[in-house]
Amino acid sequence: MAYAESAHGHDDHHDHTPGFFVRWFLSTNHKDIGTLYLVFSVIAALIGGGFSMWMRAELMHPGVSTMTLADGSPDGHFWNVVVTAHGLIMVFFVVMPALIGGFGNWIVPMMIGAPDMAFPRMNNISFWLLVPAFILLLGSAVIGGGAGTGWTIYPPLSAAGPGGHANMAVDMGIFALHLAGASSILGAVNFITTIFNMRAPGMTLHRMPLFVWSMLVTAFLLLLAVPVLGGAITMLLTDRNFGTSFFSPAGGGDPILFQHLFWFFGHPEVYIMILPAFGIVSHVISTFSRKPVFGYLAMAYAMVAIGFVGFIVWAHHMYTVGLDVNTRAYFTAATMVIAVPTGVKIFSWIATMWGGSITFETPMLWAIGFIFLFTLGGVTGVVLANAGVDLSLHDTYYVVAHFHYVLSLGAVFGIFCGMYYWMGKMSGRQYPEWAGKLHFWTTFVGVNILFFPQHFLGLQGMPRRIIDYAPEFAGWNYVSSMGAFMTGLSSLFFIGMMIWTLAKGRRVGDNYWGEGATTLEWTVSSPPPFHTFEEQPIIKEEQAH
Amino acid sequence: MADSHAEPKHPFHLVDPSPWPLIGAFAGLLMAAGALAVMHAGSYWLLIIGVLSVIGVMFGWWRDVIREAEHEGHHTKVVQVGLRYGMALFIASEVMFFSAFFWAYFDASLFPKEATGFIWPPVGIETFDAFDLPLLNTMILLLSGCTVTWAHHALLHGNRKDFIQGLTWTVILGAFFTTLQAYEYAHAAFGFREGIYPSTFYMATGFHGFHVLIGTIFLFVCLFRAKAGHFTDKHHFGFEAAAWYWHFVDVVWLFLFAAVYVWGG
Amino acid sequence: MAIAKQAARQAAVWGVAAVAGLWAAVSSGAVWAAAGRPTNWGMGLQDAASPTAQAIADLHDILLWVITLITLFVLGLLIYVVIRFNAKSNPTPSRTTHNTLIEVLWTGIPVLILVLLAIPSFKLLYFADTIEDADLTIKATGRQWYWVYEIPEQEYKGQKIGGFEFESRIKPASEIGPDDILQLSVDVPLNLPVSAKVRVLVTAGADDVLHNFAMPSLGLKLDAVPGRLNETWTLINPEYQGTRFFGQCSELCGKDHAYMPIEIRAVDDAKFLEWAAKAKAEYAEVDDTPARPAATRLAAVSN
Amino acid sequence: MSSGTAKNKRVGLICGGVVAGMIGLAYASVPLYDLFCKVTGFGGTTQRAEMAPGAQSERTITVRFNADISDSLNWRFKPVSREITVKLGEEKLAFFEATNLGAKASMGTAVFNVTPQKVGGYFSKVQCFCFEEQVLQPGQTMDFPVSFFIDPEIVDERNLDDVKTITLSYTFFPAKDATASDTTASLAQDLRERR
Repeated sequence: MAYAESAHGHDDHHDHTPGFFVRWFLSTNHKDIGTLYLVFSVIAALIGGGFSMWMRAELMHPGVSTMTLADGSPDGHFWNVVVTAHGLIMVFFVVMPALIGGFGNWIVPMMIGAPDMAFPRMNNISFWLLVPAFILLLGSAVIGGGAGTGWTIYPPLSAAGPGGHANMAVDMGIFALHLAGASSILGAVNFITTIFNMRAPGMTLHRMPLFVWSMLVTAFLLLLAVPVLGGAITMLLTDRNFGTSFFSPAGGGDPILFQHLFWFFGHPEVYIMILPAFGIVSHVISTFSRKPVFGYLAMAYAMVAIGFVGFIVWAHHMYTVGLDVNTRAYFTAATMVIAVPTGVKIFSWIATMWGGSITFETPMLWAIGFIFLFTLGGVTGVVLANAGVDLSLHDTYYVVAHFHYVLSLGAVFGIFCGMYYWMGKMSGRQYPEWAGKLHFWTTFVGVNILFFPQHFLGLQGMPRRIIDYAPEFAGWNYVSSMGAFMTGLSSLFFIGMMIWTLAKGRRVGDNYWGEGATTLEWTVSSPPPFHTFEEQPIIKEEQAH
Repeated sequence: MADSHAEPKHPFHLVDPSPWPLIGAFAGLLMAAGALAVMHAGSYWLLIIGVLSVIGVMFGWWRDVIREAEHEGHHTKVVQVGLRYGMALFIASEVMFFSAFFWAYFDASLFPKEATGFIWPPVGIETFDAFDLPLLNTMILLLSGCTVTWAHHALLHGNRKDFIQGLTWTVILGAFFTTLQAYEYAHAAFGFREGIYPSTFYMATGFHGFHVLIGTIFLFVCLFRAKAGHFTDKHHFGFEAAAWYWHFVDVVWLFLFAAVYVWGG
Repeated sequence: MAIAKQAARQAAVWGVAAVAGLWAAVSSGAVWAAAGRPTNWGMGLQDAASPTAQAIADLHDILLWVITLITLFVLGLLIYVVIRFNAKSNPTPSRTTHNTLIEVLWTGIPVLILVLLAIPSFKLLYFADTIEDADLTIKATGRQWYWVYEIPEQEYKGQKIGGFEFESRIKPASEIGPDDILQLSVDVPLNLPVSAKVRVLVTAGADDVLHNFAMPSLGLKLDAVPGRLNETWTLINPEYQGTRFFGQCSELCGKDHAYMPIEIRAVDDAKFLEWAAKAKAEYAEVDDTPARPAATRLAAVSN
Repeated sequence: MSSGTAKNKRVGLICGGVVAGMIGLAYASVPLYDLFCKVTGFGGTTQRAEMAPGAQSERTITVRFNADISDSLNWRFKPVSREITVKLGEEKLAFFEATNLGAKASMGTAVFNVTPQKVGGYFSKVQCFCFEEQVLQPGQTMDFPVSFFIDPEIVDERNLDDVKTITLSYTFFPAKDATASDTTASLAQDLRERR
């Protein structure tokens, strides 16, 4: 604690920023930690996205070209490792850190007029735990041939028994998830406490900006879902290493139990990834329509409803394991219910635009793109919700297309949307508008070319997670790969543009979006001072939304 | 730094930069690497270093927290409310953690038709008599719940002597519980690896036991602090958090006792 | 202003027509679909060759229409809003934030649509789960990385058949003939009679991992779980006699997950019986002969 | 301070009362639990039926048998007869047969399930060899009898009207090493072996 002593030694003035090491490694500042999260997420995205490019390159033509063993025969295990790493990295180390750690940390305290998060020091360990977790995860992809279990890590494939993974890779993956899970739980505690305890005077829950609402619901989902995953992977760990029988039928256990536990976490997890994007999109739509959000309360409670229903639909990922027909009927019905609050949100966004005076700056393009693509991903979800139809579609590329439409084109569009919306606020510098628009259009076209044909592949019966396919699937796979490369290039362009912006971008003032941007972060300078809201603002009107 | 601001215009605690999160995260990595070494190389030293560094970080971190609370006056009323939220939410997540093990237990015991031949406990498993040692343990934990409440009331009334006495009894009872649990494990008629019953039994009671240990240490630290003159009738959240945690551990045990020992025995 | 509006309307109409046309083509599926196998550039489900697959296709058609219309509706609204309410067309934004009627409508109508969709959905679900008595029982066991098919001893069309099992593995590229499909053809396909109700038992090797027995054209997809038997059924419609059906393992099962296809040949009864007799002679016979006759056992246990 | 002492006494009394109540409840829980089980038919051991009610209906169901075995057990494991037809409620006896083909004695343990999934609750076994660990000497053949009946209440379930055949499936696994009962010692041993 030499540092803390010395910090007290000199008398800092009001907005003193600590030195480089202290500022970025020992941080207790929500904005700096948010920046760390965003940088981390970009680095992880390069790796996770790189894996996806490699996969699409491999799938471009029938036959195995790059992922081969020394003798030129296909290395199916390596393929599985890449699939696994791509999934886990994108979920735990790209989307969650960007939306929750990055934007959540940056924006939530500012939106509620708080000087920082409730537990600034804990906030920092939430970030730093991700680094060892990521190291372990990358290790799990390399050591002992890697873990080729899929991100769902179903036993017996993930168990240590015959046909499974006897070496250390899966254990490393499990510990990676333990650390990332601890990070998420601590983060969730921090967000909920911040939102409940640190709102500026006058900001009642019903005056809270929708992004804050989305983070509140997300944090509750994390708090309640992630520990269940923790328990499940702990049992997997003891099954693997200490001879317990939770998931081994030989000892009276049940491999299906793991799937239940995993999806009890896994389904809320997908909402954890999409809800913050909902929040961002709401603000962007409202800002550029120059209108307050339509149906604010319905919007907020739709998210609460989605969060709640998210906990009672998990087995729709398991329609083909041999569940009782009545159970499948229940999960079909419950799953379809999700469409209702989701529909409310889609229509409310459009209604927000209705009657507005809309301008189409880059963030607005991403938001509109989000609404359309999320709708598309949502309706294929309604198809998949039907246990009967799932007999044809389960574990095919239709599912891959569906969840990439809601996550890759939903959550990731949300990330880009937030990036363009708040970039100027966070850095004080603005990206060139033409570049943002170019990035949007190339990505929009690219991802649709990438994922739309996958619906056709799925309907035609192509299973997911295969390294090679029949020549009959060649056509659409080629198209899909082309879309992937376009998206990849577009993403590299984005990173280049962001670096350029940080160095040379045009400087901007407090509120560079004008009258439409009404939340509190627009009342402080861009970038905001090291400590915002030394004096808490007082919220009188319903200006918050 | 917060204390060096001329006068904060808000009641929140802006914490100084701290090395503990960074060190703590990598201590976690060390611990995970140590566990891997144990599982795949049979070597314990890395795990020991990992665990010790995690404990070291906890010590340093919480020492800072205590200093900020006791000596630097950062824990205003509002900050204390935040701490309450934090602890309650943490306990909520712990509940969900245990729910995974209860899920495994009930999955195996309520629907034993697939694997264990409709029978729970499975044939060949000699379970504990719930109304022997487990009942005694239940009584011990319930009693410790009472003593901790006694301590709390004494503290609220400024009765330091009773406070310390109640806390001491709680710690002793907690340690006694752990001892009895260890005795029970040592005399169990089934090994950890003998199928689904021992798996669920040891996992659920083992993680509970681990939480008892944590709770006991937490209370023990509170006892030390109490002796050092910490805690006033108005400001004693550290103790309250320990008490909440203890009650949580207590409730988990009641569920374990009812579900695993009585119903499942 | 008026021109902009008109142009918008026209654009919207054309857009809707184009997309609807495309999707209608997809939903009819006839152009691209083939029985039992995928088609290059195919956009719809494979031809339905069993009652369940037909029911799935029917429900999928309904769903496809509904979701297409919903998506187009949302797209139409977005296009309209973008054109009608951009800053040029509408310089002064309204401040409307509530309209109870419309909020009730957009909650209520989706509920109604979902309830309506649930009816055929449940019908399909229970139909696919209903097993009247089967004419034939087969068992598929998933293993890393091939399938083992067993025809247990049974009577089919008055003839005693079965009592054998055989392994079915992917056909290597070097042996692929003109009628085969690379990646999907197997060395020894399973033969099944058309018009017969077949009970399909699926499991995985006791020491194996999860697999999934999937045959898109027959509407079959069921997990193979070690230590657990799952059951489903199928019936190949008579017009598909002679068709070769191709499917693949559909649950990640390790290194060669992509290389454990499933091939079923639909044949008539006579050919099936012939095949079964030949197969019994050729493949490792399942040794079903008990060590002692059953009668002596009964005596021994009846206590 | 005097009021404080009085209050402490009250707290003490309440605590004592709670403890006494808990003891009482804990002891009462056994009869209460038995009562609960009797009323609801719910509980750990009640799913194994003690006795079949006898033939109750003319409806018959064919029960087929399926046997699977782990590769690591060098046994032959087969049902003796492929199928049996039973009337609802009628108790029947079926046999599986296992032979140890290896040169060493080995221990197996079986798990079972029935298909279709939905009839699971109506298939009652009176006696079985389910989870018990079975040792077979080299060359030894052992019979495994299963006696079972179909719950006549199956007629009340419209959803099960289509069920005419039930498959009873057993899978034999090698038994987990029973000697490894001492947790910590064997754990360490195992870890050393692994290395």
